[in-house]
Amino acid sequence: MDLNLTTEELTFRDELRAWLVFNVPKDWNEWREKPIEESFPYLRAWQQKLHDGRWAAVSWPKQYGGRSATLMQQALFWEEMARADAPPMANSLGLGLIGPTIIACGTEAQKKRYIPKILSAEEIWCQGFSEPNAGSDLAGLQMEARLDGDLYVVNGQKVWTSYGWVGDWCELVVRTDASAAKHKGLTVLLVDMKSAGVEVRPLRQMTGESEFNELFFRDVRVPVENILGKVNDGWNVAMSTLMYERGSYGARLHLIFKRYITRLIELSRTIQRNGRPAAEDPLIRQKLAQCSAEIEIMRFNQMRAFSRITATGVPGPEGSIQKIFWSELNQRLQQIAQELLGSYGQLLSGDTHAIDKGIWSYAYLRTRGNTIEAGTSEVQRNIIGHFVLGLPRSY
Amino acid sequence: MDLNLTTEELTFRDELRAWLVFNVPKDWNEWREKPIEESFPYLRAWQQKLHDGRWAAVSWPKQYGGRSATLMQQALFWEEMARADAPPMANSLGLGLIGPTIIACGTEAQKKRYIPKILSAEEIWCQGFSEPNAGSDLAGLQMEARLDGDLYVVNGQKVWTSYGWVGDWCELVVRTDASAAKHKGLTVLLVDMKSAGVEVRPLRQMTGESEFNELFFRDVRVPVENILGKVNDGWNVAMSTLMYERGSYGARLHLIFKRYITRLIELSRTIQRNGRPAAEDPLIRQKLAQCSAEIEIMRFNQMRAFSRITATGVPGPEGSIQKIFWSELNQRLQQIAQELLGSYGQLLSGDTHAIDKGIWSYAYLRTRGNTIEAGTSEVQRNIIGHFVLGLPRSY
Amino acid sequence: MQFGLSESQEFLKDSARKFFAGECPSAEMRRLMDTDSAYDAALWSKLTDQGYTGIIFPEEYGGVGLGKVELMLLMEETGRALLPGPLFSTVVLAGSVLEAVSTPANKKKYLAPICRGEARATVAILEASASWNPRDVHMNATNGKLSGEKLFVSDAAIADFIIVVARNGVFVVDSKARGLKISPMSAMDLTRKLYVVEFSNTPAEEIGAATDLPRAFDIATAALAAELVGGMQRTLDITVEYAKTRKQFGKPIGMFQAVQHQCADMYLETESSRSAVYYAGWALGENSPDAATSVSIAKMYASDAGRAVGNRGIQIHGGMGFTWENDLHLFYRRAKASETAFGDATFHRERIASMVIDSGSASAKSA
Amino acid sequence: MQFGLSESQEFLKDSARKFFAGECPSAEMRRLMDTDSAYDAALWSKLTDQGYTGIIFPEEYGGVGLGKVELMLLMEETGRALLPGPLFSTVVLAGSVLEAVSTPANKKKYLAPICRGEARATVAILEASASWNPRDVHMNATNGKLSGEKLFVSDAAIADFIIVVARNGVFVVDSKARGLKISPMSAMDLTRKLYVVEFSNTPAEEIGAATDLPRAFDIATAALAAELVGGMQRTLDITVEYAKTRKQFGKPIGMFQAVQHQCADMYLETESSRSAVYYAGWALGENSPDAATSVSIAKMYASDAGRAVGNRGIQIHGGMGFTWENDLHLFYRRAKASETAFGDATFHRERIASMVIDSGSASAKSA
Repeated sequence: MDLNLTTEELTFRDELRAWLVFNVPKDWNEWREKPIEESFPYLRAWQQKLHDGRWAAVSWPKQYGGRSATLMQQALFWEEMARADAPPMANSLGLGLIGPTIIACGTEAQKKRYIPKILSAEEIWCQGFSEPNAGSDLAGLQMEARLDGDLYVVNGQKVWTSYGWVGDWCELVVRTDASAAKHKGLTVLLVDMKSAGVEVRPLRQMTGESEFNELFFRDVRVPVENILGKVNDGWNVAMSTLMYERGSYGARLHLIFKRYITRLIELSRTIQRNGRPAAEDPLIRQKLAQCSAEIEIMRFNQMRAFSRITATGVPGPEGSIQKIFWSELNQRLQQIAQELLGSYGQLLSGDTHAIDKGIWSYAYLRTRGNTIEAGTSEVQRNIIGHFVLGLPRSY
Repeated sequence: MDLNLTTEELTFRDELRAWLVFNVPKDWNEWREKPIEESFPYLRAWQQKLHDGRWAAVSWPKQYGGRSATLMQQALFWEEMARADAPPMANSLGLGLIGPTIIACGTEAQKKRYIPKILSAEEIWCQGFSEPNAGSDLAGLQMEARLDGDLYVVNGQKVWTSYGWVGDWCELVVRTDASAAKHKGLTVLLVDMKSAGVEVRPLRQMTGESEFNELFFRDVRVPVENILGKVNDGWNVAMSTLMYERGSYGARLHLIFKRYITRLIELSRTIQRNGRPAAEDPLIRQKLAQCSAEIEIMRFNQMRAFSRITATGVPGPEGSIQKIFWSELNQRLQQIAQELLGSYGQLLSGDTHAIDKGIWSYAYLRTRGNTIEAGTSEVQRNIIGHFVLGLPRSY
Repeated sequence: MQFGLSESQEFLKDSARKFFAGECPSAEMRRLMDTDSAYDAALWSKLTDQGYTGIIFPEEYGGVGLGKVELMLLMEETGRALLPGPLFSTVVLAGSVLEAVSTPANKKKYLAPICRGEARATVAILEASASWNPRDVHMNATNGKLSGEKLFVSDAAIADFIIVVARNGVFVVDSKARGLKISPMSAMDLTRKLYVVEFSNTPAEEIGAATDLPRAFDIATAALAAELVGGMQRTLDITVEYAKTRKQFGKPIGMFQAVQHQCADMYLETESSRSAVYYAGWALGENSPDAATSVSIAKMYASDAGRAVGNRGIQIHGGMGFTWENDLHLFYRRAKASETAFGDATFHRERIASMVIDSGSASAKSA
Repeated sequence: MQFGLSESQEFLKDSARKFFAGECPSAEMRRLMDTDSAYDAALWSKLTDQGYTGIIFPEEYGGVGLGKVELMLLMEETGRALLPGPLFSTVVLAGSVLEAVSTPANKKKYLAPICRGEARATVAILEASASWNPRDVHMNATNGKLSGEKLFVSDAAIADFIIVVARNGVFVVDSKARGLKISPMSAMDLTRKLYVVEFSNTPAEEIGAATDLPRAFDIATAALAAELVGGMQRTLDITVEYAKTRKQFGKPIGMFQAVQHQCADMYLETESSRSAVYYAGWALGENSPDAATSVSIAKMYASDAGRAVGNRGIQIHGGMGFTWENDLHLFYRRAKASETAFGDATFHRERIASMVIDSGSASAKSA
């Protein structure tokens, strides 16, 4: 056990840190609050810049434009990005999930066709996994793909698609064999979102935003060469995509949460409680301390997990505790924020009296989704129970 | 809605209160701490005295020696007993659970034979329900009863039997039809504990006490006239016994918990925390207040339930929230006691430095059983889910 | 002793439920929440016809003269319907303040129009500190004029008059008074709009002393808790229905204990809040010595339970619970606002502590 | 950066686990807990042979010179085995105090016999206030003599010498000194016995200043948290095994989500405690600026998690978990004692607050 960075890690971090100092756009604060539709070209340009510095996909093999970074280096990447307050990248699903899946499962022709434009943000990718009747039960997907010569004809609906509104391509899971057992008849298709019959609708969330989309497919024709992996092997291809979801990206959560708690501590010095600053109120102190501590423990858990994955080679089901931990911690954190802010906590972005431009009310509502998205807490506990502890399947 | 006592209720309460003033033994404090084996004759005598005043079984019909008390009067009975700090009655299971079951399901001959001696504490009753492999799953009981002429021959084991060590008779659930579906082959027998082949062993709990017993039956012969209810109808008979368990007895919990919290508040005035009395420490104040409030809410819930049962005639599955509420509240209460007492909380009865003779460490450990005994919290939530909310059975 | 509702109480509750279900179903509630004020004159007139605007006030002022338990029942049903508009601000809050602090003449002048459905009103309490502790009110009237700012004032834009809590008294300000400026605040609960009310040398009529406010605020606090109970009940009903019909892994999700036991907890939290609220209503009506404690018990428990029930309901719904189209979040937003209004759980726990620890004991009356 | 154990650390941990499983299985642990002192000379001698009595101390005093992470690993395994006797009191507590406060000469005199397994020792800290705040120590030495009472002193009856924390210094008292009276306390944890130690004009040798104690206490605190981790792991293992084999309603109870998800929570709580403890061990070893904070983080989290894991384990076992014959309650009793010792979660939260709120920030080192 040695928590000091190795020479390689230090070199990687310092090179990145120096690059970011010179390259992170100075005007990000002016764009941050704008609607994503407006800022999207800005984010594309930023990704292009990162790609120019070979920083867009550090985890990818060098031959595909990455740096073959170790997991710890990837974690450092996200930490440094957060520390530098760098904008997000436009094609985050393409870079984080779909590109790696294409590299792992795709043909040479597919890699050549798709990979460069993922890196350059020329083609934005989205993911068509969840359906209205298949949320936790992904094996129950029903979107139909009928083979018609050298084409699949796709019909059905997807929900909870991020970047659907701007997506050029979609990693789509479809059912190609209705007679096979649930997860055995699925196939992954790479679908051009400009195909006839694709309709994208905004899906409004309880926060009021439309971060996600619904996708409707009516007789959409997809050539068979767009199959990713093998026919009827879509379950494994999709699972390998989901595995990347539990990767190093979580490392930046530590800095995001730390920024939250630091700001709350700052606010507690000015907000009055019982005739003195809230920072001196024993109840608030206990809550801020508990939360600060849990944020550190989240990081310790992550670092241990990265070390274990580095040693064993693959992310295991233990990753489920990271998901449970950060999502529930974020909910507790926002609850503490609300207790501290009192009546001000309910004010929305745009209200002149809102503290920090209303981020706290937004975050409070948004965190309710944290224990639902990317595998509900219930599903994560099933995974721990069954795959980690060896208890019989409960569902 | 009218929370004032009616004239009948006031009369009942005042008569009881006056009776208790004159009759509660003055020397109970000298006996309270002694081992139950030693004090048992004392408790028998106390019950006999209550019976002389027709107070031993107020819920029973007048013709059987009770007062046909309403549920609210029964609640008042337990409150007054607690308020007067009266000793418990020796034959509490006989009076509370088994007597009422015999009155409801027994033959005239059985009532005549057993009821008077239950009231007078001449014959102490215990209950043989749980088995090592049938705790939550009562329908899975396996104790075998084979018919041999006009006798049943009983073999098997029971656990968690209160008063087993002193029991003269036992309400025993046995399997009389091994081929019937789980809960259809059960029968209730009234068993003389002095029968050959009955062995009673103490079952030591995590508190160190042996409040419960294990019962072993080896070829125990029970005459068929000792069947309570009908053959193979034992499930319904046993369920009606369990229903009485959720009765008015819970009313006294309010006063017991109130005595706990009052004592903790008192202690908080002398225990120092951060250089001042704990009673002035905001954290301790929040916890004591939360607990005080929940104790009141427990009572409000109970009073509402009593009124509903009085209106509808039968205790319903909603009783499960009382069980969950009091058991989990008692655990929270004892946790607060431990936080308040700090290192002193761990001291056992007999230690000269223990606060209140070590009741707090005992109560802390004992309450772990609260969410297990008389139907685990999990079983209670199943009951609410299925029988109250109409969700499909989860087990 | 009878802790069930009487026949007439059951009737009131049932008819209120039917009335709101008919007059303000989800679609209408959503239409109103998207308007500036969430107020609808036609609906208000129907509420008046039902007697709701005068429910707890004496008949001499045009009220119906019902008790505090009846008020709790009505508010439970407004909570279940997520009724938009100023019923709470006007009737429960302004009405109770007028009844508690003002002279018969002023009751005729201000309370009677409320009962008759002719006036809308609200009460301005909080200042920049947003503290519910009366000590933290700093606004002072000088020569019958008010200056300064009040925040988080519900339904102020459609109030005919605003009752202002100042350090040196309780005042009425006419909505057309000079020097009065009302600007909307943008907040989570879309069905009860909040406003900033600014006064600059605004003429104000003194109607009573701030020392008479606690009882009125206790009524408002208990009523908010009652509303929370209605919201919890509706959240529970919607959730249980969903858990019965939504299938995953080939089974209704309510068959999984992770879901079912959360439903059981929602039931426990809802019923316990209801018991506490009914008790508080009864204690207020009887002027029982434990009335204030019981109000704090109800508000404390319901504040936490309302949030917990909402959290569980959304979680059980999965992605569906996170959508705008599902009503759950609208109840959740109201619960959030009500959790804080008139003191959150921490505030009321401290208030309970001051009653049960500092002053010996003032627990619920036990027989 | 490498947050996994090195090969030699894995080896130490595995061999400790095997050693305790072989030398102190459940039956032996139960035999010892029923003795007066829970101390066994033969077992002590085997611990010494393993080098455990000198694990973190310099080789010049007969120690093994391993690091603080290694100490955490050893203590995790003693926690898993619920090792009875004075290893914590003697080595972790008294040893660390001696190392922190005393001169080389006194280390030779007192620490070396501990390393060699020749002496048992303990530290007397708490007084009647039972406060872990150093300000609340009132005992004073006068002319090399101590008078007064220390409470909750672990393993005092078998200590060859007792280190006493006084207001004006740290003192050593020989177990045979005059005016020393040691009486057993009867407490929940049966495997680590507590005592009242009374001094009346008892001769005491000053060995250092109380100001040097915090680091020693931080080591002891982290080690207790490590022990809690071991207890949690064992509770989890026993419980998962039970949930796989115990059947109700025709299924293993672990198939019910109410049980399975509690097991998942136990896993999360155990692993998170472990991460925090390992980090604290590393930070102590590196003398990292966040060492004190990280110790409080570990103790705070493990104190609460230890109790939660115990509660869940007992609950999942049902009636069986409530029996004396099941080992769970023995771990639960130890966890209860360790939860309070060296400050409970509330104490450490306040300590964290003083570090992260009052003095800006002293959070974990991040790269």
